[in-house]
Amino acid sequence: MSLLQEEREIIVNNEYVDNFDFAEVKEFVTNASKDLFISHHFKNKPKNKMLVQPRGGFPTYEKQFALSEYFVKANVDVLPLTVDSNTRLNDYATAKKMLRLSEENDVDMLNGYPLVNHGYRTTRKMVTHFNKPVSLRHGTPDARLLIETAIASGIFEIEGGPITYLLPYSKNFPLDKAFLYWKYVERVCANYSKLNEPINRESFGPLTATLVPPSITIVIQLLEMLLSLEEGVKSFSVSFAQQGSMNQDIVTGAVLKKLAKHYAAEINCSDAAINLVYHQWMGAFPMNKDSAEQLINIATVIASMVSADKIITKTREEASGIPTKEANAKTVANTQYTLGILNGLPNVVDEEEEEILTLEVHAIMEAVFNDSADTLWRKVFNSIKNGIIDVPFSPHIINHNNMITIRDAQKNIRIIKRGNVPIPDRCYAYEKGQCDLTKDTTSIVNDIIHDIGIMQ
Amino acid sequence: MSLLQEEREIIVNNEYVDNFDFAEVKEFVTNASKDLFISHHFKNKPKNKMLVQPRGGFPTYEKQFALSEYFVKANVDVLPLTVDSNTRLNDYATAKKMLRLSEENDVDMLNGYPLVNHGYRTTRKMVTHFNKPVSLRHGTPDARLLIETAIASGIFEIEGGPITYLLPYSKNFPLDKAFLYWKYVERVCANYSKLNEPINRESFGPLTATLVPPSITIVIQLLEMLLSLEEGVKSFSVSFAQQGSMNQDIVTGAVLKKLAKHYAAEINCSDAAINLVYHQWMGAFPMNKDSAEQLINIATVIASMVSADKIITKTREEASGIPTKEANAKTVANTQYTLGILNGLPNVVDEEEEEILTLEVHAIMEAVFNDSADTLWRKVFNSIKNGIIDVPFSPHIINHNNMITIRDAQKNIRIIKRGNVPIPDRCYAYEKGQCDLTKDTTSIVNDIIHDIGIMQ
Amino acid sequence: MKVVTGVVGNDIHVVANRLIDLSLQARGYEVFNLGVNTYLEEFFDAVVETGADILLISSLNGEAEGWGREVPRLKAKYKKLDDIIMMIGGNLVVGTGNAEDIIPRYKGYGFDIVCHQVDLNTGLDSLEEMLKERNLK
Amino acid sequence: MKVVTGVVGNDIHVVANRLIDLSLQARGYEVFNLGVNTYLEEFFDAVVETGADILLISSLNGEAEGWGREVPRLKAKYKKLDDIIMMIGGNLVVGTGNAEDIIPRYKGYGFDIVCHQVDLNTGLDSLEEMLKERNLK
Ligand code: B12
Ligand code: B12
Repeated sequence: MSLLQEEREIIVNNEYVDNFDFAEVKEFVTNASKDLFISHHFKNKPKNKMLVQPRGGFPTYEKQFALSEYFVKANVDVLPLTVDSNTRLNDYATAKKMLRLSEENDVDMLNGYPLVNHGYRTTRKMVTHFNKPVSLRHGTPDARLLIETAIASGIFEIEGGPITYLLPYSKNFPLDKAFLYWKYVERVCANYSKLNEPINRESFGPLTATLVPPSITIVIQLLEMLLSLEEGVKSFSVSFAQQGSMNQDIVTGAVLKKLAKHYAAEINCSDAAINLVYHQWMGAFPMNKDSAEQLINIATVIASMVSADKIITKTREEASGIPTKEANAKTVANTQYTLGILNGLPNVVDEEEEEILTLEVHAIMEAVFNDSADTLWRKVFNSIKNGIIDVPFSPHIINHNNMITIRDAQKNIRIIKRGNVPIPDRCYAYEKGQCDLTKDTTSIVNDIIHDIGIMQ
Repeated sequence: MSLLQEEREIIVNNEYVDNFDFAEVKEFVTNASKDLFISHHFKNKPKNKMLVQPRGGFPTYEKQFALSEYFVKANVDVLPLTVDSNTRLNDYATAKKMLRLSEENDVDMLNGYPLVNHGYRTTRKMVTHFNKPVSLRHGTPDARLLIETAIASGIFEIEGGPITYLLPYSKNFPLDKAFLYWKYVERVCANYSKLNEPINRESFGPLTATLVPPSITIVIQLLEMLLSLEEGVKSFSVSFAQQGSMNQDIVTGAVLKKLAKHYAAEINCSDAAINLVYHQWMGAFPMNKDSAEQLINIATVIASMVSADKIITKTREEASGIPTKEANAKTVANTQYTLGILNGLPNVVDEEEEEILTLEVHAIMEAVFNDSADTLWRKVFNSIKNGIIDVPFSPHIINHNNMITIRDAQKNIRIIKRGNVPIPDRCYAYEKGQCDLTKDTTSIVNDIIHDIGIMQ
Repeated sequence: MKVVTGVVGNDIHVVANRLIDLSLQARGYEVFNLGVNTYLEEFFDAVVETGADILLISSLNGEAEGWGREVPRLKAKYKKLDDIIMMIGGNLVVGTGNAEDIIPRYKGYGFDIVCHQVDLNTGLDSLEEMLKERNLK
Repeated sequence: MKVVTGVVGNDIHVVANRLIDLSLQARGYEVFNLGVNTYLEEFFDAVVETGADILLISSLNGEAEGWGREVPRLKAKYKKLDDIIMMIGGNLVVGTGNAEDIIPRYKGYGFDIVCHQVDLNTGLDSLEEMLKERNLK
């Protein structure tokens, strides 16, 4: 029995879990409709058509089904399945209890769909019914069981990664374990990819959605991509979220795309398909719902300027709470309309900004590669631990929190304290040069608070 | 008695008109609050702040007052006063009757505010009450009485011109008369401009809002600007409307701004302030009100890319009818929010397109100037009459309607039949080269119908 | 079959008018297009002059209501207009109205077919139906 | 005056928590910040351990309701927690709720101050008022 097989048996041997019939699952994936594979859509969509994917998860099967129905009516391209926060932290007991309360009382006691508790047999009915690709959104450091359940359900896009689903999503889950658990996920995805179209893996670029500079975002995207391709994944999406400055987004998209190709080639994985995903604004939203709609629409314009392959949407109700299915479907319809009428987009290139950002990314990547550990995941692990990678506003105890960023007059995110991150001196001087640093500390702290709320 | 004075007396001697007290009006303008002058705001606004102006006119004083109140609450920069279609064609009798019906029955029987019937004494109360600059939108070939009434009311921005308020707005009003009547308007504006801040004149760039190519729009903007500056106007806004391709809009804005400066200098009027105004989409709107909001929002993004000094807004109810005050105020609030969160706009320059467009405009302008007539207005008159200037979809009998335009794949408006318009051969070849002209006539007609409705 | 068409009153919205002209011709009608800014008298005069079977009026800018009210009085002045099919379409009120209120009102003014914010082709299809019903086609 | 604060349950929204820490310190409190992902027992243990006067709980991700229901049972297990001021704020329901329903419910769970989607500074102002009322400041 292979190591993977052994691990698998331990994982599925869990009191909250369906009894897995792996032979049947293999059969199912092999014969599954191509339409369920987003990798198939990426390959065959018209060049400039951006796929539209909302977010959304409700506790009960009925409500999740109704949500999907609304999305399909609104002309969705990719259906979401967002998992609740208990499942994310493997707390299936609480999830079970809250699911029962939600079913009994017609009030939602969970902020997402508890996939493990529902199980793959039930969920697959919904997925195959709609015959649209489904994307799994979770935020789970140990997602092994979740991903087995997802793929068995017909969900062929898996978001996340050991860094992006840990640093923003956990306080003290052990980072080294996360790498190993995600290694398992990558292998499962790679294995299933051989049966039919590839399973697509997607990294979660938004991170904490709070003043993360593009260099950190890109480095983490590249590293998760490498860790995934290493294990044999053949279709991967790098992503990032709207940052607050249109130009910085365009530059970030260009550099990310260019360097993803470059580093994939370095490990001889140029045969893998690499896609670019853009998230509508992920930070603090305005309470005013009309304003929220303007913000969402602008995000769609920027996504087009960035030439994203997929856009992940928000709703007018973001600031108030889990959105209703109506509000959620409305965004999908609006986004599709907007993409249809956005024409004659100029091709924007900002060479200076691209150069600075490229230098920063290369420098951090080099520092990671230069770590003395034997495997890539250990190098990355060490780099986070010693602050070579540092994510602003991460709640995780391992994260250094020594990098400080603020916005310049154009609302570009700039690094004003680099901490241990090896930002080259020239770039560091450039970044600081854009900002007014003559202010005292109190007003800089006030600026940061203001910068978090720029869209409000 | 000067000629102007004589004409003035004939004009105001009209059974539907207030008895004019010109001495009092002069006194009023001289002492009027600077805040009422948009020219003052253009001069003193922060560099990148675009002024936001909605459209709107209701028949009764009470409803117009309530509309303005809503606008002010929504943080408007410039208030509109849109005049009804009877007043536009000097049909004050019908306007009077419909105003009475509207007042008696609480149903609107007019599509705008009948300014002449209300008179300046009444209207001034409203204008001074809000103490915001007001812009007069009409579409009147003979606007002499209307403008006298407007300025006496405290309305210090006058839209229109002999070409832009005639070719889209009239079937058979004599064009030569329109030039003379507008000459009167320019002089009145120039005279009043000496008393306080300048009265701002604005040309109406959208024309028929239907497949008008940028070269025609720009030529007409420049000519109306020259006709106005010639008479002593010191503050002038050139304008155009969203065309359907972001890049074409950016190019149009850049060329228009550059050439307005150039031609103003040619007649030694570099001392006049020239502003750029952008109209949100003026063509056929989508019936779906949510879609309409996306369209409006995108227009705001493009206006920012174009660096307009003022934006004129539409509403989610455009396709359905005269908008309610609520819908109208909502657009203002949304547009202000959007302008606030739009940051880091890239500076886009498309040299090739700019060059082509500049060549086209220069060629048409030269042809106009080369006309043998003695004055500029007669040269322009002849040029329209012989088709050197040709506006697609003009309802006016004098317009040639021989130019045919369609959209290319990027939705740029391209000239595929130039008629008598002296588009240089190189440019003409370029324009046609962007389009698929192998199709038969029926499918080209179908394409045109489709192109009119691209935003629907 | 002869159709007189145009846009009523001080209304200068010409785009639909151009398309109506094309569509009617494509459907085989003989079209007399008076264009925009056409007063009621001009329409009736043209019908008499051309011996048209159908009068198809457009209104977009909200003036329709005001003109519609004049139709009965004015039409009564003309002899031989009783058999004509009268049709009106476009945007028939100022502001937003709903078809249930609008259609009966305009039928009261003497219109046989009333198309408020109805697509042109749908409108022309209902014209054909009426022609069939009345055995005119 | 001592405050224990943190974000309850499996909730990892840290941004407000960082700002709360700064604001409380700026207002002169001694702050024990347990951070995100803190269970009810940990809060109560920390109050006992530090001898805090105030327990200020945040919840953003919609879990509050589930945890709130546990408060009375759990609090009863601890002695000497009766005088403590209990405060909760953030986004206190899944989906959209309104304050009129939410506040009495959470008061029933034992919270003295309940701030559903209330700005931090407004919330902290009402804390000061309560402290004054109770003559603690
Ligand atoms: C382009 C436009 C203009 C251009 C017109 C250029 C020109 N000469 O044609 C300009 C900018 C000059 C203009 C001016 C004005 N306009 Co205008 N305009 C429009 C706009 C944006 C599009 C019209 C258009 O061309 N549509 C494309 C064509 C193909 O579609 P359509 O006209 O809707 O027609 C379709 C159907 O109605 C149908 N149809 C038409 N007639 C008939 C007849 C029959 C029998 C049938 C079956 C079907 C049918 O066929 C067409 C295809 O399906 C509309 C709003 C909208 N719809 O988005 C406003 C609109 C029509 N305008 C309006 C108004 C009020 C004016 C002004 C008075 C200014 C003002 N106060 O705002 C002036 C008019 C001056 C005058 N004397 O009439 C209002 C009318 C309000 C109302 N009814 O309550 C509208 C609805 C805008 C608004 N919401 O305020 N306008
Ligand atoms: C950024 C963000 C994230 C980031 C968080 C990064 C991090 N580690 O902090 C990421 C992307 C990782 C994330 C993840 C998730 N999120 Co989140 N997130 C947000 C978002 C967009 C902004 C939050 C923020 O930072 N705001 C800025 C800070 C300064 O403001 P604040 O948190 O609102 O706090 C203010 C007040 O509430 C007040 N306050 C807070 N606590 C207290 C206490 C007291 C006593 C007082 C007086 C005041 C007070 O002070 C602050 C300043 O005024 C909000 C939506 C929004 N508000 O716009 C959703 C939101 C909070 N997230 C939500 C959810 C559900 C999740 C997920 C479960 C994913 C999902 N299903 O969608 C996961 C959570 C996983 C988990 N284990 O908890 C929901 C909560 C739903 C609900 N309550 O019904 C929201 C509302 C989005 C939504 N509409 O669905 N999220």
